[in-house]
Amino acid sequence: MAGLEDLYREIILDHYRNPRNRGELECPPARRAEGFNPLCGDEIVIYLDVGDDGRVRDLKIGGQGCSISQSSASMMSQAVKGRTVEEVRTLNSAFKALMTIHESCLDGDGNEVGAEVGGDGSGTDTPVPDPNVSLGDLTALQGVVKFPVRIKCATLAWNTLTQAL
Amino acid sequence: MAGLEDLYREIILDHYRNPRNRGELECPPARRAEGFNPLCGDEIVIYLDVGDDGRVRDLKIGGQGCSISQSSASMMSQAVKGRTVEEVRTLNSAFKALMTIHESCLDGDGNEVGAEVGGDGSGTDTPVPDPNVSLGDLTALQGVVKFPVRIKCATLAWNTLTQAL
Amino acid sequence: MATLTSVHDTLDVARVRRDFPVYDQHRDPPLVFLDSAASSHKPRAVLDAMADYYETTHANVHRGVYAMAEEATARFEAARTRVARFIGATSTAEVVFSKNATESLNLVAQSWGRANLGPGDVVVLTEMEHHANLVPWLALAEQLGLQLRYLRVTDEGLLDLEGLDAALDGARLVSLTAMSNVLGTLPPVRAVADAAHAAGAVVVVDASQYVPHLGTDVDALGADFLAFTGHKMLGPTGIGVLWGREELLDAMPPFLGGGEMIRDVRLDGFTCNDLPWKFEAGTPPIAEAIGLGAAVGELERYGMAAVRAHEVALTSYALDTLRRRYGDDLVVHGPTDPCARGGVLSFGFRGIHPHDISQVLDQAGVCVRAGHHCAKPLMRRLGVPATARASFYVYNDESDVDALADALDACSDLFCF
Amino acid sequence: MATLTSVHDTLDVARVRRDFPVYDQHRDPPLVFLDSAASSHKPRAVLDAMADYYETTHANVHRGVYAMAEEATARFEAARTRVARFIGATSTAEVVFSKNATESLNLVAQSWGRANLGPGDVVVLTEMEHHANLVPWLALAEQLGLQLRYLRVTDEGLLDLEGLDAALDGARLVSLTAMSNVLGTLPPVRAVADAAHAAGAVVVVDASQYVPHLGTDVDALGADFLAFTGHKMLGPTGIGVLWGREELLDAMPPFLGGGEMIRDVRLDGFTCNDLPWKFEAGTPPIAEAIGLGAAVGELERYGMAAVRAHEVALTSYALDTLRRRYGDDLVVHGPTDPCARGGVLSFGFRGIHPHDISQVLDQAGVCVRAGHHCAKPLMRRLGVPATARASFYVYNDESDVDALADALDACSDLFCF
Ligand SMILES: Cc1ncc(COP(=O)(O)O)c(C=O)c1O
Ligand SMILES: Cc1ncc(COP(=O)(O)O)c(C=O)c1O
Repeated sequence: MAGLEDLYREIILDHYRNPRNRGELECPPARRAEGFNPLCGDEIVIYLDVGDDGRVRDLKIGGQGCSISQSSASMMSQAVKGRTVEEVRTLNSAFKALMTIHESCLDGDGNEVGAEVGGDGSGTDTPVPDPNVSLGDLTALQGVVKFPVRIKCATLAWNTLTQAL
Repeated sequence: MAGLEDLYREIILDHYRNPRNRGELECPPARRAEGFNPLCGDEIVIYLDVGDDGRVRDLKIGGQGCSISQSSASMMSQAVKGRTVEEVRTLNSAFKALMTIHESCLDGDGNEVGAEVGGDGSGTDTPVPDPNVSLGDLTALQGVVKFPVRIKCATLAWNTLTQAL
Repeated sequence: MATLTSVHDTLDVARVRRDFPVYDQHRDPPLVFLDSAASSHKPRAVLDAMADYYETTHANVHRGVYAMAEEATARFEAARTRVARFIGATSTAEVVFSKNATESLNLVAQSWGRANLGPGDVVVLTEMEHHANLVPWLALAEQLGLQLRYLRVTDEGLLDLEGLDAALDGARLVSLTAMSNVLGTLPPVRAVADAAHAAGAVVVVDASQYVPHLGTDVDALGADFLAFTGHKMLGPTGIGVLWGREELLDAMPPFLGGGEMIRDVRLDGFTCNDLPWKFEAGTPPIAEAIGLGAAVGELERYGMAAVRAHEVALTSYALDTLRRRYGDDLVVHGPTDPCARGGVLSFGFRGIHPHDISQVLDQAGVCVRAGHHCAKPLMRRLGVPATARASFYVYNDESDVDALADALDACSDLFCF
Repeated sequence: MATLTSVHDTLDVARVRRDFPVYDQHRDPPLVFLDSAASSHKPRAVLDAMADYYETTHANVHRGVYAMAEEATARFEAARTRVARFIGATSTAEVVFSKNATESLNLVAQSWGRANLGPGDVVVLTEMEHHANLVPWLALAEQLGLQLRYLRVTDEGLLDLEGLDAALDGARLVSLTAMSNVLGTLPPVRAVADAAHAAGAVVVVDASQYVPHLGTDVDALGADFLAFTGHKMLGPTGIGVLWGREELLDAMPPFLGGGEMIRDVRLDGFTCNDLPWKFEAGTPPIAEAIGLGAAVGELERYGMAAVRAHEVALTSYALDTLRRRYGDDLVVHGPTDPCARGGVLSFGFRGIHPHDISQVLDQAGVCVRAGHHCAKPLMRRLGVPATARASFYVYNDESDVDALADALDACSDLFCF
């Protein structure tokens, strides 16, 4: 069994205790998106303000949830501010790749059909990590992969961000 | 396991080889009823002619089925001819009782609720044998009880007769 | 009550545990399983009954002449008889095997509902229902234009009977849980049923949490339909039960179509089989029914009175222990009287998210559920996004409660600052 | 075909039997099981996978944070992945677990059907369908006012393609079996599917008898939906599968409502979960899915090519043996070419009623089915009230055929005069 220290890294607990960018933005100009985890009821609200230059001018986060979903949202908010929409998408893919369990040897017969389980459990998307993207603090979340149930907590903010984009 | 000789008594095979009262009657005055076994597709057609005196004047049997359903119908036709409707009903009850499995000790706790399984598998009727009714040749069919699947074959003719009455 | 009252008035948990292979494992830390409200573990008798069936006499039921198929049918139908007796049903014709309680409730909604309800008709539910007793009615309401009304839940987590008469005015059907899977609340089913009957409504009881834990008698409850599920009562997955009054089931159109449920099929139509098979389309869960029959056997052996007494005692111990150790830092939702509730404790603790609680407890081997427990409307009513939930069954004892209480300390250490 | 072709090109039946506990019994006379088309026996690997699950890590799936529930979910979803791969599905989102093939077909009829069909719309079936692929459409036709058309069966028991174009004119959906459970016929599913697609119809394939016996690839078959059932393919009772194309499943309304299939529930409505869970209401057949996954593993180990080759050889031997011994006194329905059919032999023998045949054979330990095999319209087409049916699987060999042939003599002795 993976230990709690893999999951609850200090930086994660820090973001949970002191969430960055909490609040609301006026809509419009900001866009608002809501996401929730059907299995546990966690809710995230994202307010996204993209400037005319195509960069994320501001981003605020509302809602409630567990330490993983809250800290993931907080870290995300820091990571995307000031980035172009294109950069945000790349970051999103990189994060999803981090959150993906590769089970290509599920029963050892080398047949890859259906052998990868999408990180968010949807069983459909199989993102490929891009070695050129740096995730910074967000890599602290990679221990979550050892606790598959919590992956949806970690990806909730990102999926909601995708809706807002 | 019960032996085949319990099921296929000589008298049963005789009625199967030489079915009595096969044929049709004109309706009206006769009444016609059809019955079939949903599990195997056996079909019985009964033509019943009850006289003004309330006695079965004539009865003919059509349809097709296995040795048990056919011989049971044939024996029944002999047994009910000339009887009053009331007598036929009594005979019917007696025959149903013969065909009933009593499992009152199903799991030995003495609780009788739902512990009897109706002979025709419907799980609802639990007829009680009447010691004063003589079933004659029909008792040859009692070996059928050891082969529960065939009980419905044996009772098919009787259930169809009930409809016609 | 038609239940067999046991000579024991409580359970010897150490002995009971020996019946459950899951406790034979050498786990470190040892297993502290407190999630039976989601699904119970299975005693050896249940696993053996299914294995023996498969290893000696499996064959498709109801259609085979040969002895092995006959034996399979006999075991399958004997399980139905046992289940019928366990809930006080008078006839096996009233006991339909489904795949789970959810299917049982959908069956009533779709079959009885479509045949008997139309635009504007009123169906009464409660705010404390499991999604299984909400979504089928929400879907039906959309399909037929029904009006849904909800009995409220009080702040103490009881069913609010204040609005009962108004809600029942013109109601055609009332469907309610006999025990909340979140609060442990035992609503006064009989009183609601009597009022509902007086108002001319049919009464559906979701007994998924009730049948496993309290002696059940369908007549005493006043139910017209009763739904429950095998896997919460020591039985296997893949099987549920719908009991219904024979006149009602008889008059209902079939639910699913296929083999088993028909009398005759022609290219232009079909006729239905007798009860209960009319509602059992296709090959039934044969081994699962046999397993459920064995589960009923084990529950009868323990005695439902003893099961209930044990759970009341354990719930009482848990409420006391948690209050003593954590005071107001730990909030248990639902009734405070252990005799007025089942052994299901949903709680909040020091503002820590239930997911995190469950995760940390797991490290100590303590299995509790975290989330909305398939009762989102009730979560909204309680004003929480989720709860942590510990639930008890025959194999739990005081040591499990102590382990839970101890492990909660570790949660504080990690998250409270 | 996406199936894993085995290095063996046939089976060592004596070894295979050692995998099946039912053959460990000391039965006198020994078991001659020839009724796998009704339900197959289960290998040890399947029973062990389920027992191990229950004994070590059972918990309700998808909702638990603790490790045991996570492991239960992982095993359950791994089974889905295996099943998906076994039938050549590209995504696990397309693999829905149901309780049996019958439910899978009802799901398509009710969910796709109600959303897409209306009065006068044409649905095309065949005369050789099992009731499971007739009754759901008959019921839907009555509910929605559909027009049903049937592809005929030729005197040789083949699907008559003569009327295909006419039948497809204006058709919205075609549902047909990939292998007849009575005749063994393997209709040209791909050809029918291509024609159906050209006519704008959706294609449902009842593969209940196909998936257990032939390597299956949903794309090669041209199916839009594929239904099959666990208990006929070495798996447990209580589980079936519906595969469907993702776009179609995505656009369909839910079937049953309850836990698991929802994203959110409010007192006035609900939203659905993602595929495949949208169609899995309530606690799923967890152990059964795990057992089915293990069954797929065994079939892959044998190799579906070997399974098929074995059955063709055995069918050929059986047709020869019966013809040699009984000539025209024994009529086998369906195709005479063993390569054009599955290992299912429905027969009539010297005018003896199938019930009596089966009864007498049973005395010799030979288990065959007697009756209409849930295909009454086909019985009418064949002009018989019932047939006796012997069917083969991986554990059968020539000795079983010989035992059948020998036992038929006893039938003659008793009934022919
Ligand atoms: C061709 C065919 N379709 C459907 C079914 C139905 O399968 P189940 O009874 O498992 O739903 C069967 C078997 O009974 C079958 O042979
Ligand atoms: C009160 C209640 N009703 C219904 C259900 C649904 O049972 P199942 O998921 O077995 O259908 C549950 C359990 O999940 C429950 O607790």
